Amino acid sequence: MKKAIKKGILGLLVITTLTTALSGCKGASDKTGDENSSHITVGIAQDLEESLNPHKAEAAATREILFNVFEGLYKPNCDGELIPAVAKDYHCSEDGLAYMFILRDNVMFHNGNTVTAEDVISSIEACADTSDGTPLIPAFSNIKTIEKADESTIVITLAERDADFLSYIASVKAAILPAGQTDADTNPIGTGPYRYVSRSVQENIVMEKFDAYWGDPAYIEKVTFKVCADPDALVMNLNGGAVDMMAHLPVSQAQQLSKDFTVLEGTMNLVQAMYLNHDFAPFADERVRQALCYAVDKNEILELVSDGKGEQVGSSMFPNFRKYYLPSLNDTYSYQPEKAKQLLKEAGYENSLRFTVTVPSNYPQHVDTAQILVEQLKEVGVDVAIEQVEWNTWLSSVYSERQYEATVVGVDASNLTATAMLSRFCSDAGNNFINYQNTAYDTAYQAAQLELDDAAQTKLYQECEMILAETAANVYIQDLAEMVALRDDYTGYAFYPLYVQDIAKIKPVAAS
Amino acid sequence: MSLLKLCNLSITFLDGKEPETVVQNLSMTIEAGEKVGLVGESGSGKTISALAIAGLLKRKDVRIEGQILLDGRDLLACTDREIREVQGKEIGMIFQEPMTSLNPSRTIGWQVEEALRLHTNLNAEERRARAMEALREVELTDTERIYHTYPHALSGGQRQRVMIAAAMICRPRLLLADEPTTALDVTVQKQMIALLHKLSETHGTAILFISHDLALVRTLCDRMLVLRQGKTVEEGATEQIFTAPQKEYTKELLAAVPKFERFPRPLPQEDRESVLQVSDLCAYYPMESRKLFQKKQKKQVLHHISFAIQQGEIVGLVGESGCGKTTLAKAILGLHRDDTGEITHRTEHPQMVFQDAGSSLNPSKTVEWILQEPLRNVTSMSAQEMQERVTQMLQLVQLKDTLRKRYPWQLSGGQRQRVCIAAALMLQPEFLIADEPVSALDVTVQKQILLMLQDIVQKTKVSIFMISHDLRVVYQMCDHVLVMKDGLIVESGTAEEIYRHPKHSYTKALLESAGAST
Amino acid sequence: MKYAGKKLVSLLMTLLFVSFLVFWAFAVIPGDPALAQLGTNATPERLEALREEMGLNVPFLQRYMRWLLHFCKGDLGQSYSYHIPVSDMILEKLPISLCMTGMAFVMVLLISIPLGILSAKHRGGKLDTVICAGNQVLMSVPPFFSGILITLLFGMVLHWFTPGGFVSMQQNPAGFFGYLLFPAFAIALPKAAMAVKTLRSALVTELGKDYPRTAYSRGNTRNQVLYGHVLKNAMIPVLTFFGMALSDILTGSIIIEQVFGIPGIGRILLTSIMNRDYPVVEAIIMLMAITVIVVNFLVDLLYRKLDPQIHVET
Amino acid sequence: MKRLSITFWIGAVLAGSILLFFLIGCFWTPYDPQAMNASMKLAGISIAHPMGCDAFGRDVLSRVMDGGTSTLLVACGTVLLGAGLGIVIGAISGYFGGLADTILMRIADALLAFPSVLLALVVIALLGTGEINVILSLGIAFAPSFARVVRGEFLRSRYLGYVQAARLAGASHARILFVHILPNIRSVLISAVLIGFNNAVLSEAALSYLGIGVQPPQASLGSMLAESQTYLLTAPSLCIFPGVALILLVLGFGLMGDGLSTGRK
Repeated sequence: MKKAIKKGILGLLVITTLTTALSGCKGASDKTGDENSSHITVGIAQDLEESLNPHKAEAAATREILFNVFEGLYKPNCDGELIPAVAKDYHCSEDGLAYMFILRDNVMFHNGNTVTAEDVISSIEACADTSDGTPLIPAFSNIKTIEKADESTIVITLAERDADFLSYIASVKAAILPAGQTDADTNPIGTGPYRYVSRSVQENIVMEKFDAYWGDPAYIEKVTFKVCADPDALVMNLNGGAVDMMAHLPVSQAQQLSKDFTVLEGTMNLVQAMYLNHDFAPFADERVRQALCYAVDKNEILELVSDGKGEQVGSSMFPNFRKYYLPSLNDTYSYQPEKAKQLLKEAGYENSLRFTVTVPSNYPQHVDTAQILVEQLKEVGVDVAIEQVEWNTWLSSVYSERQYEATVVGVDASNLTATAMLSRFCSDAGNNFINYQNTAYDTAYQAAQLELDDAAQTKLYQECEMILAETAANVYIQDLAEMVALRDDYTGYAFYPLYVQDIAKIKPVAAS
Repeated sequence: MSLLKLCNLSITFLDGKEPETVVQNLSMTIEAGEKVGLVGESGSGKTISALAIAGLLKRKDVRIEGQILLDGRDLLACTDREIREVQGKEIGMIFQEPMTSLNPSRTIGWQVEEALRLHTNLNAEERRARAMEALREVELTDTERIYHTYPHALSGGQRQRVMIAAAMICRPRLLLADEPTTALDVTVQKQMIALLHKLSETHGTAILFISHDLALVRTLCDRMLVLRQGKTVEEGATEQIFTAPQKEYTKELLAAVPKFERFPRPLPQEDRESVLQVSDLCAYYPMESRKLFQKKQKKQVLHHISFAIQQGEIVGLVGESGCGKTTLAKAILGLHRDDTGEITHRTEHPQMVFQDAGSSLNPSKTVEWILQEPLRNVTSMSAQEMQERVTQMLQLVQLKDTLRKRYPWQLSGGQRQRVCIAAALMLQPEFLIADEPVSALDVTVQKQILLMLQDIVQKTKVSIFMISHDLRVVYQMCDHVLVMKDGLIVESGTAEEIYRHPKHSYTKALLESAGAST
Repeated sequence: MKYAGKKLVSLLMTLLFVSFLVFWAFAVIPGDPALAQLGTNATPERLEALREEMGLNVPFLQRYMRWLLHFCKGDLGQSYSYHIPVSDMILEKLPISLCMTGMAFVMVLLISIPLGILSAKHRGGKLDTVICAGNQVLMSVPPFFSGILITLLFGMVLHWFTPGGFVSMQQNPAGFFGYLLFPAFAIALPKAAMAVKTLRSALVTELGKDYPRTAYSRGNTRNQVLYGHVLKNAMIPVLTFFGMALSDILTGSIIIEQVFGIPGIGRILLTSIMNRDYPVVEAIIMLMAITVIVVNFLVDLLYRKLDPQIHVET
Repeated sequence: MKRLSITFWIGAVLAGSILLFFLIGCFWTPYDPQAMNASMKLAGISIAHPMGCDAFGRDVLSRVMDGGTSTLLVACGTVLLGAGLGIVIGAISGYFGGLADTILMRIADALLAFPSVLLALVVIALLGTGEINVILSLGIAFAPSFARVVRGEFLRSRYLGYVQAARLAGASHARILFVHILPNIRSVLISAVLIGFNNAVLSEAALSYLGIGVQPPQASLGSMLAESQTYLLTAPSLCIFPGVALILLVLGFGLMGDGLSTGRK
């Protein structure tokens, strides 16, 4: 009798596990059914591991998601132009110091309140607050006053002229938040086309279409940003149907996708290079740096890392920054191993140069590139060792403390200004992690900053780029190819020159 | 018709390289209510035969030929199901080691009742009543507690009683008792024999009593069989065999039984130095206190022990299990930490020969390595010298020199004990402690080892402190004897004094159980 | 009572030791939570300000004491990265890890006990050989490898589940359990193989003892001896293994979480270490240490239940 | 003397052939294991490249042969250190018991709960990078589990007759622990070592991400396995060959261990 009961329980257990298994399958397949049209699951490679308050958002990965929730007075479009957002227009004074923003009427926050001039002022002030030393947006230290002209007009006065001011205003970091909100770190309330619903740490972030959005409404009702931390499981997640869209895919993974996907090709908008620490004795010698540039075959790197996709770069500016980008610089150093050997010999490093290249291990493309560099430099008698480090060690040892010899990373722009790419090479820049010292560069950059005329300013910035190229500041390689996989049920993905995933533009195929 | 009849029973093991026949053409009968003894040394096939009768040898690698007729029905021809009907119901069996033969994780009650559960339709209440009755019948007191307790909480004697109760609970007509008393103290042995006798008389149960202890067989059995290497040597009424053995082997066996006779040895001289002096020794065991911050409590196991051993002397310590014999040995050797009193001995490295030679030899080392180990640790001899010492020592313990490269598991029990003795003598100590050195061995081997020890004492002038529960062995060997009970030495004196004129009632009881005729 | 008291003291000792170790580790390794937050936008002034704000500028020992004080009060602090209370974060993720562990453990039991018994029962036979060989192979396969194989087989070929299609329990309980079945299986396989081996050898040892013979002599069938007598005794060494396996699964399923995209405790731990988010790391490690010790304690208790002899020995 | 079972010999042949394969890799490989060739990127199995080529066009056969050695080195070192530490700690803990046991086992518990990633980061921070430090950090991480296994065995052994006999023979505690008892628990140790070996191979790959361990482009079986996952669907051979080499090696040792423990008696 006792035994019979035991057997019964066991049977029940087996049946329950079986039924849950079966219903589990059903649950999963349901998702890819009818609801599909109004829901999209977007894969993100890492969780937003910081505050959800856009003012404090430092990581590109956070900003590109928060772009859907927040807007500044202006915002960038996919062509890199700045378009009105919370403000409907602006006027700049003759001397370029006073900016008058006219607010759009009836822009609603996601909590149902209308955006007021107070909200705008408090948001800009928060970003410009200097009590911690540097303000959250460093360029805002230039702001002298923020004044409310009337209920829908804000006047911001600058201390010095700054041609890039509108670009800063248009970044996600300068987003408009409700005044007096205390829980902005965990409960983002913005004015964007999508409304934050919930988050689950390391799992997902859910957003819903904001019905009271002032502009073109989004097409898709609900977006789930799903954390897919294992890059190797990613392809299976996409092919298996758990994820509908994924940006920043390396070419190798995009190639394994099933035919249910449209793979869009773009670039990552960064400058991948072997950045050299000029304080490391051999790299203080320009000939050594140039030799390294001559020894590197960019074509082979592109071929091996991304099947020939991606764009070569020759200085610290990426192609999508069309205004400043100089394609000619790509050929400053063509692949000439003999010349490289010659230069090394001249510099006294014939077959005796050895250094370590530190690579952040969470970026497989950089690690791959480093591996190829090692092989290529071996050809000219340079002995390179790779040392992988995790990201925070990289930040601390390489970026902050500058304790390294060379590193392969990509440097991106946090906003649409040349400054974002070029300021770091000024001799005294706090983030000049390569210890670049060049008075010609400093002069040119200084001049560009003060130049009022746009065309002349652009010329000066380009001169900076040329100096970087000619002095072989770093071994410039490429703007990495990035693939965006979009399930065929959707269309409308737009590439931005910045880190942005604009979900509002994506529409279900059936609806288009 | 006989209750049990074996016709030409042959048992062959097939698992080795070559088939090995362990029982050959064994024929015997047991009538209802009859008590038959089956004697022989280890390896004689007596246990195997009993297992075959009980139906416990049905394995692929064992071939059984002949017939085992129970009430005329051939058990070998029965199906497994039919055999199971007989097991526990018609044939009960008890084993040598009551500790390991009882399931450690089941209550006594559960195990005693098991046969009832299997063979009757009694309900739980009735089974319980029967089990209680059975426990009382085997003369256990406090049956209520025992019913609910586990084997480890019982003494050896109690366990064997439980085994008997469990085997007898279905009133089998045949009880197979395989060395049921070997592991027990002498006083308990005697009680056990009496119990078996009583049960056989009251229930008319036939008993097949398997033992190497001829004296016990004599007290219990009506008839007996002597087995040697799987063959019957002699069969007949017990008394007849004891008084007039026909076969040479039987005579040899009888002669080897320890008797109350002293081995001839020269009288020790009087003016000898003492090699060990123990005075006022007390020893304690820690007790786990129940509460967190309670002070640790101790249990005293040795009470003010004092004695001395002279050079070349053999001193015996007798007492029953649990009386503190082993603790005393450990205290002398310095293996027991918590003691008071004074122990003086002149030997730097006192040695001990353990009861279980099997486990006291490191299984992963060769004989040679084991023998050299004390030399390596204590002396600075060269390899050559150590080799020579090993050779000498192997000679002394009468082992062939070829055994030096063997591992312990490749030796017989007697050989292992010789190796142990040799290892203890390697450092040429002035005295050594021998804890039950022969109790696990066959009588003939026992005698050889004891004689060898005598010889060694003669040759090396070593003193031996010999612990044993077998009074006959102690009497044979020792000059002086200490009698111990509950951690106290109740009597001491020369062997002759103690055995001829015991003063303490406990000594008398011991001697009586051992069958000494004073 | 005394036993429980002793255990409690040693638990506290361990916790104190391990928490200090973690704190010390964070003091030693490069990077800190402030730098992790600011990333490449860090400037010395902002870094300094943020460090001040996070309370990182006080000496390490003082910081530890402060943390310890809060911990003793039951306050686990706030995550530096997520700006939410650590306790909320853990409470949200714990059920996932617990469910997965539970399922994996039940699978280990369901697979290993019958197979171990079967193998021991037919020891030396063909079935035994097959099971033993299978065991050896399963033990040789690296865990993440088997994870991938399971994903490929059940996810991509058989379509029994959607790889990466994890849903939370609140969203869809059936889907949640259905999904966890597969990672649990991946975790369970090698453990089950080892458990079969342990159980088999324990059973064979027990079957070779005297008391099964006694049981046979009373007329028990093979199965009655196996289940009624031997199994309980054989479980004693196996229990130790199960205990270790349980703590192992609880603390060491990070790889499987990664392969199957499950946001469990292991993943939080890993990312928190990478982000230098030490309030979270401390809390999780405390949790793991407590679990390891509690499991050990439970095993001890069960031991006592199974093996009556332990009562007198301690 | 002892007759070794057939299982042992099957295991020996398996492990032996893989080891031989790696050994050859020390002196000779068909191609330079690090030479890249864009035109052979992800090339399939061919006569020229019996195991195909990886994403950089490197010959997989050469890399398996070359990587096996470094893997073996790290894994053996780790197991040696881990088992060594574990044996010492477990032996002391089990044999002496008491306070030493309590303290050592609490430390082991603490280490078990301490994440190995963090441990590795600490080792890098304190000692810098390098292969020796992988061994160090993994060895420390593995020690507690060895210690637990060993402790149980010593606990059981300390009351056995031969241990007492050894004390009487004048052997020091250290000698009793490591000369007398240790050889008798080898079957338990062997299986623990095998499991440790497998874990070490994989952990090495994980640690190289943190900056210690075998750094690319140098091959190791673990890192080859990790890298190959990206191409699992398009080039499964990248995963299969190093995987099979690893499984066969561990299986071989496993069978040897099994054969050793059953072949006796």
